[in-house]
Formats: sequence, structure tokens, C-alpha cells
Amino acid sequence: MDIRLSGVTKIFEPDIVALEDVYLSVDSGEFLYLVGMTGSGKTTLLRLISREYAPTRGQISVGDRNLRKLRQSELPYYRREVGVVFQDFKLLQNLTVFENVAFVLEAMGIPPKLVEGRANEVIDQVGLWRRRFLKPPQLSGGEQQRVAIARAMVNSPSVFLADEPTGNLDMRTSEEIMRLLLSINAAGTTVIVATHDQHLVDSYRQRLVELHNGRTKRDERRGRYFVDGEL
Amino acid sequence: MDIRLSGVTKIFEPDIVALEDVYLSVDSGEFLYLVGMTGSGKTTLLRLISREYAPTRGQISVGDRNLRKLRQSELPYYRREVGVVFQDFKLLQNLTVFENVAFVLEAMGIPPKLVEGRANEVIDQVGLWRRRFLKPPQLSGGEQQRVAIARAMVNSPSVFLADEPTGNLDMRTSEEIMRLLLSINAAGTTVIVATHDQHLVDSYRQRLVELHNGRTKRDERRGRYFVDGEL
Amino acid sequence: MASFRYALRDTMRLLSRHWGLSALTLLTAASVLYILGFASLFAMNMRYMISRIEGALVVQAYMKRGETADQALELTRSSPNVASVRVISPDEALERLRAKLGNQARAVTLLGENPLPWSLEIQVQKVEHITPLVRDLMVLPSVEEVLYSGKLVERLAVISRASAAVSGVVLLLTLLISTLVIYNTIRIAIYSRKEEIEVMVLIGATPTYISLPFVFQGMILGAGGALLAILGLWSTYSSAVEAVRSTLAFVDIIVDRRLLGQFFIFLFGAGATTGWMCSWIAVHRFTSRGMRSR
Amino acid sequence: MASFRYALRDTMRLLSRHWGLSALTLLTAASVLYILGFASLFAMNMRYMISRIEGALVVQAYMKRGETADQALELTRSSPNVASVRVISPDEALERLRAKLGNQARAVTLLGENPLPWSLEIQVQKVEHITPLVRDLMVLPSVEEVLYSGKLVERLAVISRASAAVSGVVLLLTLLISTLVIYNTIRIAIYSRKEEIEVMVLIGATPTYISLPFVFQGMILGAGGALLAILGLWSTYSSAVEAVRSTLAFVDIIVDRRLLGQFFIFLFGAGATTGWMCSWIAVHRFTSRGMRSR
Ligand SMILES: Nc1ncnc2c1ncn2[C@@H]1O[C@H](COP(=O)(O)OP(=O)(O)OP(=O)(O)O)[C@@H](O)[C@H]1O
Ligand SMILES: Nc1ncnc2c1ncn2[C@@H]1O[C@H](COP(=O)(O)OP(=O)(O)OP(=O)(O)O)[C@@H](O)[C@H]1O
Ligand SMILES: [Mg+2]
Ligand SMILES: [Mg+2]
Repeated sequence: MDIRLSGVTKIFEPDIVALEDVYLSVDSGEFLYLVGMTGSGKTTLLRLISREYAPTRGQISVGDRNLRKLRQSELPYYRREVGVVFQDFKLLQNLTVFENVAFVLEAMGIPPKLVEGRANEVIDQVGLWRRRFLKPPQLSGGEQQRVAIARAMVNSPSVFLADEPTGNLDMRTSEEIMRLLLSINAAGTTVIVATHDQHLVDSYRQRLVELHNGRTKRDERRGRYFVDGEL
Repeated sequence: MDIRLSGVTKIFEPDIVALEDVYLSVDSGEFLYLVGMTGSGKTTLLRLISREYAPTRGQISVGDRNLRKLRQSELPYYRREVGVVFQDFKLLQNLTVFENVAFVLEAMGIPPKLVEGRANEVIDQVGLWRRRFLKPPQLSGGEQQRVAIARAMVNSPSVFLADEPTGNLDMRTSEEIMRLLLSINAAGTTVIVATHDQHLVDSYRQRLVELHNGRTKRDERRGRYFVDGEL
Repeated sequence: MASFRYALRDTMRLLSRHWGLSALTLLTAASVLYILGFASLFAMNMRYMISRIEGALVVQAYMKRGETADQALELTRSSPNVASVRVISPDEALERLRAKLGNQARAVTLLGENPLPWSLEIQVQKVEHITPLVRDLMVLPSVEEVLYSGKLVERLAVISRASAAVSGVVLLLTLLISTLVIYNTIRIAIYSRKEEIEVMVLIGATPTYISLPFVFQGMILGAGGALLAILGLWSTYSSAVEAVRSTLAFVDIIVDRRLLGQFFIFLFGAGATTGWMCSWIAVHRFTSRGMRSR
Repeated sequence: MASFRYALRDTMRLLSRHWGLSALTLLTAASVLYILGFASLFAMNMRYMISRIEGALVVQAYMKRGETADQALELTRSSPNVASVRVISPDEALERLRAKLGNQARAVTLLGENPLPWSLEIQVQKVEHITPLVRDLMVLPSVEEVLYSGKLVERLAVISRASAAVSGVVLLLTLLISTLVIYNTIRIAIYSRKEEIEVMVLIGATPTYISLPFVFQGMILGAGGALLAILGLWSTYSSAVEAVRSTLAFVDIIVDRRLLGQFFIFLFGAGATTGWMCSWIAVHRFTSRGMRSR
């Protein structure tokens, strides 16, 4: 699905301007890096798309949905089409890795047999097969991050938003995850990755949007990572 | 304070060997990077030093304390000498940035006036002065991370353990934080930083210990970042 | 329905993974339902005793010699407050007297012509109906004398009525408080899971799907609490009945097993219903918070 | 002491930042303390009524003509169950008779020599002491006759005693349940902050420092709940007294303001104490969990 933001501003009470007059157009099946210094508004942008936040001004549409007009009863169904890797993971602490991933499918009413097959497949893809019966507090930071990635992709959403998906991963594992994201993208899913990972951005060149103080500063076809007046 | 681990093994029930027979000696005032792939045992090692975990086998001593013999009533006082930046921040969600940082000093019984001065000083150092009255859920990932750093250093501990302190920070802010850590170190504090940040490690060369599957694999004076058979 | 099976499984998870919380909630529900049951049984027994005492209140109206009871009977029958009325003929009265006298019954035969008047035995619905009735009867020319059980029984009846009123108020209060305590407990318990609930909403679970396990849990805890309360009440009440029988034989206490059974079933239903409703309200708050976009 | 000031400030924070939880806890505490107070007042009044009924129980022992009361007096005085005893001389008895007869008192003067015997008026401590006392007195050769208030009062006394026993049990149960409910509520409320408590332990706060605000909070909520309960009880009780006065003038009810005041102070103290102790136990569990290294 395509994503269009036009004139989006997000102001937090009383006067924190997290995003200001952002225009962004992401076509269906595109892959996009979102970079920018800490506090530049990357997470806010993703949260607006997943409709965790509502914009103060401006319009957002995803596919043929105008998010302003989305009714509350439709929200869960919309969110199932948008897979999100949260920056702070937001895993359910009382469930095992398997249960965390399976939950998304279960909540969609998919029968247990199918759930099990698909959940195990994804857990294997992120390399957590041997950890699948542990709970988040028993996992390393990188392992938790990969659970979050598995959960976001398990129901094959049309839009995939990853907020700092490699922040707790070493270079090698980051690359594996990156290849996974690219394969998801290759299957037609729109992918937006907010990241600070220079190595990744520069190794796998893709469209790159840089935010600076809540405004778009760069939008390049195959951009390189350097932020705010470097070079 | 110096830190000595000898023959330390940590096994999680039933059979996860997170650390195996680790010998590590860090002198008072040293600066040490701890690197290794995800799940290699970095966090576990730091948690053993802060005595969040007890080793399955082996001895750990910090300064003149043998951690095995540390009585429960002494634990809070020991932990005040060890500042920890947790990988998942562990901020108090209901307190503001200022309160989160001030809490450490308050718990030590320091009078309000002094608390305020010192807390504000540290908050300013990590660049959060304008965010000091917000609560963690209102902060970006990188801002939360810097609150965690400020909290760990506010009471000038003798040992400073930072678990992935730049995982959510852009390059430029990471460098600022790194310089901060170095200045803490320069004042005589022993610093251990577990990190995946290649750029940092390679720019500010320091002693580097690499863990691999729970064992020490490298220990170099001024090591470079590359993990597990790279190069 | 896969969803329904998941909900049942998640209910078991909730109960077992947070069994400490579950046990505390269960115990609380059991406690307040026990108090509620206790108050109810007390009130029921009060009502029962009153009806027994009131049933024993009989007004006797004696006619003048030679008069019949027709006039008085008519008056009595027209009153809506009269529960029953019986006409006693002089012959019947004589029979009764004879029976009372026992072995001295022969004396009656010495009386010659039956000197006893016609009379009425009237039962009223409630104590407070006695005084007006007596007044009305006294006015009739055919009535010689009106007798009734007197101050003592009246006074006892007043006490009982007062106690019944008090126990009714207590019952209402207890009901209110029980519901409040159960609601608060469940609400507080669910409060500790609010982050979790909000995360579920974030990853696309519908409020209904999220609520269902909590609602089931509430129902189970409410019903379980009620069951514990019923067991406690049963043993308390049995020993109370036992104690009353052996020491206070003259006091009336309800021993009707069917009535008690119905009451316990009602209590069980009330527990279960309160449980799921409170859960539902409590969890709804957090799901709808998760649904709001800020 | 900076720590103490921090603790006070943090208490206010706990109360205000989680005011929903606080209000629920307060309401719960108030509710159960109200029930507890109600049960206590009921039990107190029962005891009071019994003592009044028992106080009215008088045994009268009449001597044979010509005998003095000395022997009987000695026996009575030696019994520990006797509350008081009065010797009535024939002269005094005559005086009383005269007073009773009123305008027919002249008849007494016709008697000539005082025909009345010596007698004793004995008050016992409790109803059950009457029967043995009567038996003992009857055996004495100097005693002609022993009279006492008879079956009715005895029966009433038995009922009252039974009710007192029941209300005592109810009181105990209510006490138990109140504590349980308050404890559960506080425990569940603190449960939702367990992560926070564990983090505080991790950054070097002592268990005491962490507990103090919770303990204060518990104390405030317990005391506040008690205060609400007392207000409720006060108005309930006042209207009960009013109602009893106007309709059941012959029933004894406690109106001693000092006694009631003391009781309310006691209830207040009990609420506060339960509150802080429960908090302390509940929070202790989580601090000590944070202190254990796994
Ligand atoms: N709920 C909120 N209330 C107030 N301010 C907020 C809130 N959420 C975000 N902000 C502010 O908006 C700014 C942008 O935050 P955002 O999380 O989008 O940054 P980011 O680009 O994701 O940063 P990072 O790389 O550190 O994660 C930050 O300065 C933050 O303090
Ligand atoms: N409490 C626990 N119970 C069971 N296993 C655990 C527990 N804590 C850690 N582990 C396991 O021990 C291994 C080492 O974990 P640790 O957190 O030390 O890794 P790490 O080097 O910090 O990784 P990362 O870079 O991803 O943070 C992991 O595989 C993890 O699953
Ligand atoms: Mg962010
Ligand atoms: Mg780690």
C-alpha cells in the first residue's frame, strides 16, 4: 500500500513541535530509510502512520484509507495491515517468544494449526528457534529485538514500519535482519525503516529521507548516511 | 575500583550457558569495551558485576568486596558505587527526567538543595535540559537513553557499567556521549561499555574484550571492532 | 470458533500465571459474598419470625348474649386487612371449654342451658391492623367484648418489625458494599495489566478479543468466590440451626432446604454476574484508552 | 532528615499520581470498616441490653417467721456470683407495702403486729447463677421461700445471650474479613508497581527508603477509610437512635457519647494500623525480591 502525508504537523502539549509541515509520498512496494538525529521526529512519524498518534494538522492516507476518517471499530483491522517494530519492542512480558508471535495471528481468529506453522517459520527466520519457549525478560536485548521483528512480520502486513530494528544488534546479525527486510520488501510490502545504523544504510543503499527538527531535510533516491551538516 | 572475575560461569535453568569460565581483570580507572554478537553474554557479565545475578561458579570481586560474601543489607550501598546504564533503560515511568535522575541522590539521603544542583548539572551534560520536566513515555528513544546515562553517573560512582549506551543514538550524539564517558573515566572511574557500535569503538580506541558464546575470545589493548571471524 | 478457544485458553493463562492475584481476588470476593449471604440469611429469618409472630395474633370478639355474630362477621369480612375469620358457635365454644377442663369436664354439664355467646376468631394481616379493627368492633351494639393477645405480643411484633427493617437496610448496604469491593478489587487487579492491554490494542487485537479472557476470569473468580462463600455459609448456618434447636427451641429459624438451596443458587449467580460485569467495565476502560489516538 | 521529607513528598506523589487506585482503595477500606463498625456497634448494644436485663434479675429470699436473715446473708456473701445483696427488715418491708397500697394504706395499720418476715434482695452477676443460688438458699432451714423473676426473664436473657454470642462471632468474622479485604486490596494495588519497586532496588535505594512512602500511603488510606466509615456510622447510628427513641422506647440502646467517641477513635486507629501494616508486608515482598540476586 502507498503512504501519503501532506502538510503533517504534530505538536505535543504544550509546545513541542515534533513534526512540522511534512510532505512524504511512499509508493506501494517501496523501501525507505528514515534517518535523523535523536529527537528529530522519526518515531513520531511512524506512530502517525500506525495511527497511534493523530496529527495536529495535515492529512495522512494509507492505501485508500484516509486516517482521519478511520472509525474506531476499523482501527484493529487497519493495524493488522501495518506491521510495526516498536523502538522499545513492546513485547508481552508474560508470554513466551512463540506466544508473543502467535498472538497476532490468534487475535485474527486463525486456527491453531495454521498459527503454529506460520509462527514457527518466522521465529526460525529471525534465528530464535532455540529460544522460542523463553520469555522476554530471559532474552538478550538483540533477541528481544528480533522477537519484535518476527511479531511485526508474522501476518504478512502490507506496510512494515521498523523503528530502529537493529539498535541492539551486532553488525552481522544486523545484516541478516536487513536481508530479511529486503526480502519482505521484495514480496511487495512497503517498508519504512527508521535507523541510526550508518553501516546498514551505506551498505544497502535505498531511498533515504532525513528529518531535522521535525522537517524533511533530504529525500534521496540512493542516499548515504550523514546527518545534519556532516561531510 | 578494580574488578576481578575468575572462573565465572553463569548457567540459566535449565541449560543455557550464558558465560563460561570467564577470567577478566579490570584495573581501577581503566576503560573497557565489551563487544560480541547478540546473545554472547555481555549483559549477563555486567549484571554479575552489579550483582543482579549471582554466578553459578567462580568468584567476582569489586574493589575490596567479594561479591559472594556481600550481605543483603550492604547491597544498596554497593549498588550506589556502581552506576549502571541498563540496556532497556529501566526508567521510572511516572517520574519526570529530573525526578528520575534526582531519585538516586535522594535515596542516599542528600538534602534537596544539593540534589537539585547536581541533577540539573548532569541533565545539562547529556543535553536534556529542555526536556527535564517530561516523563519517559514522552521522550524519544535516544532521549530516554540519555536519561539512563545521566541517572547512572549522577552520584559519581566508582564503577560505571554502560550496556549499549548509544544503541538509540545517532552518530553525532553518540560521540558526545562517548566523550562524556571518557571524561568520567578520566576522573578515575572504572568504565565498562558493552556496545555494538563499530564507529565508536574504532574512533576511540580503548581496551577491548570480545565475548563469543559466553567465553572471552579477544582481549586487546587498543582493539578494533570486528566480530567472530570477520576481516 | 478458534477465537473462542483462544479466549478460554487465555483465561486459564490469566488465572494460573497471576495466581497470586487470582487467589487474592477470589478470597476477597468470597469474603464479601459471605457477609452478604450472612446478612441475607439474617434478614430472611427476621421476616420469617415476624410472619410467625403475626400469624399468632388473633383477635377474639364475643357477642352479647342472645345476639348472633352476623353483624360483626359482615364488618370483619368487608375489611381488607383481615386474613381469616372463623365463627365460633356457642356449642363449639362449649366443646372447647369441655376439652380444656379435662377431667373436670363434668362441671360443664351442670351448667344447664349453654351460657356461652357466639364469638369470632379473627386473624389480621399485620400487627398495626389490630387497633382499628378492635375499635370498629367495639362500636357494634351486638359485640359484648373484644379480646386480643395484648401489649406483650404487640411489643414483640414491633421489635421484630424494627429488626426486620434494620436487617433490610443492612442487607442493602451490604449488597452495595459487596459490589463495590468486588468491582474495586477486579479493577485494581486489571490496573496492573494496563500496559499489556494497550500493547494488544496496538498490534491489532479487537477490544472484544482482549476483553473476553478477562471477562471469563471475572466470572470464574466471582463464581468461585460465591462457591467458597456458600460453603462457609452452609457450615455456619447448619451449626446455627443446631445451636438454636438445642438451646432456643422456642425461636423460629428457617430450615427449609429448598428455600436455602434457591438462595444459594441465587448467590452463586450474583457472584458470577458481578464478576464478569465488573471485569468487563474495568478492562473496557483500558482497551478504549488504547484505541484512542493521541 | 532529608529522607523523611522525601518520603512524605513521595507519599503525596503516590496518592495523587495514582489517585484512581487510591480512591478505589480508600473506598474499599471505608466499606469494610463500615461493616466492621456496624457489627461492633451491634455487638456492643447486645452486650449492653444483656447487662440491663441481667441487672434487673433479682432473687428474693423470705425467711421463716421469727428467723433472722443472718444465715442466708452469710451464704450469699460467700458466693462469688452475687453482685449485691440487701437485707430488708420487716419494718422496711412494711413501709414498702404501705407505699404500694397507696390510699388503701390504712389497711396495713389494721394488721397489728408486723406479720412480715426478714428478707434478702439478691442481684447475681449472670442469669445462669440464679438456679444454683436458689437451690442453695432453699436448703437453709431459716429460709421459707425463694422468689425470682421467673421463666420469662430467663428466657429473654437466654435469647439475648445467644444473640450476643452470634454477634460476637459475626464481629470476629467481620474483623477477619475486613483485614483480609484491606490487605488484598493494598497488595493488589502495590502489585501494579512491582517493576518500579524492583528498579528502585536496582539503583541502590534501601528497602526502607522504598517502603516508607507506601507505608505512609497505606496509613493515610486506612485512616481516611476509617474516617469515612466513622462518618457513615455516625449518621446511621444517630438515625437509629432517633428511630428507636420514637418507636421502641422500651428498648435499650447505647447513647453514651463518650463510649461511642472512644469506639470511633479505636476504629480510626485500627484502620490506620491495618493500612500501614498491610502496605508494609505487601511492599516488603517486592523489595526483597529485588534484593535477591538470581
Ligand atoms: N508524547 C509526547 N509528549 C511530548 N513530547 C513528545 C512526545 N513524543 C515525542 N515527543 C517529543 O518529540 C520529539 C520527537 O520525538 P521522536 O520520538 O519522534 O524522535 P526520534 O526521531 O524517534 O528520536 P530517536 O532517534 O531518539 O528515537 C522529541 O523531542 C520528544 O521529546
Ligand atoms: N534470565 C535468563 N534466563 C534464561 N536465559 C537467559 C537469561 N538471561 C540471559 N539469558 C540468555 O543468555 C544469553 C546471553 O544473554 P545476554 O543478555 O548476556 O546477551 P548479550 O551479549 O547482552 O546480547 P545483546 O547484545 O543482544 O544484548 C542469551 O542467549 C539469553 O537468551
Ligand atoms: Mg525514535
Ligand atoms: Mg545485552
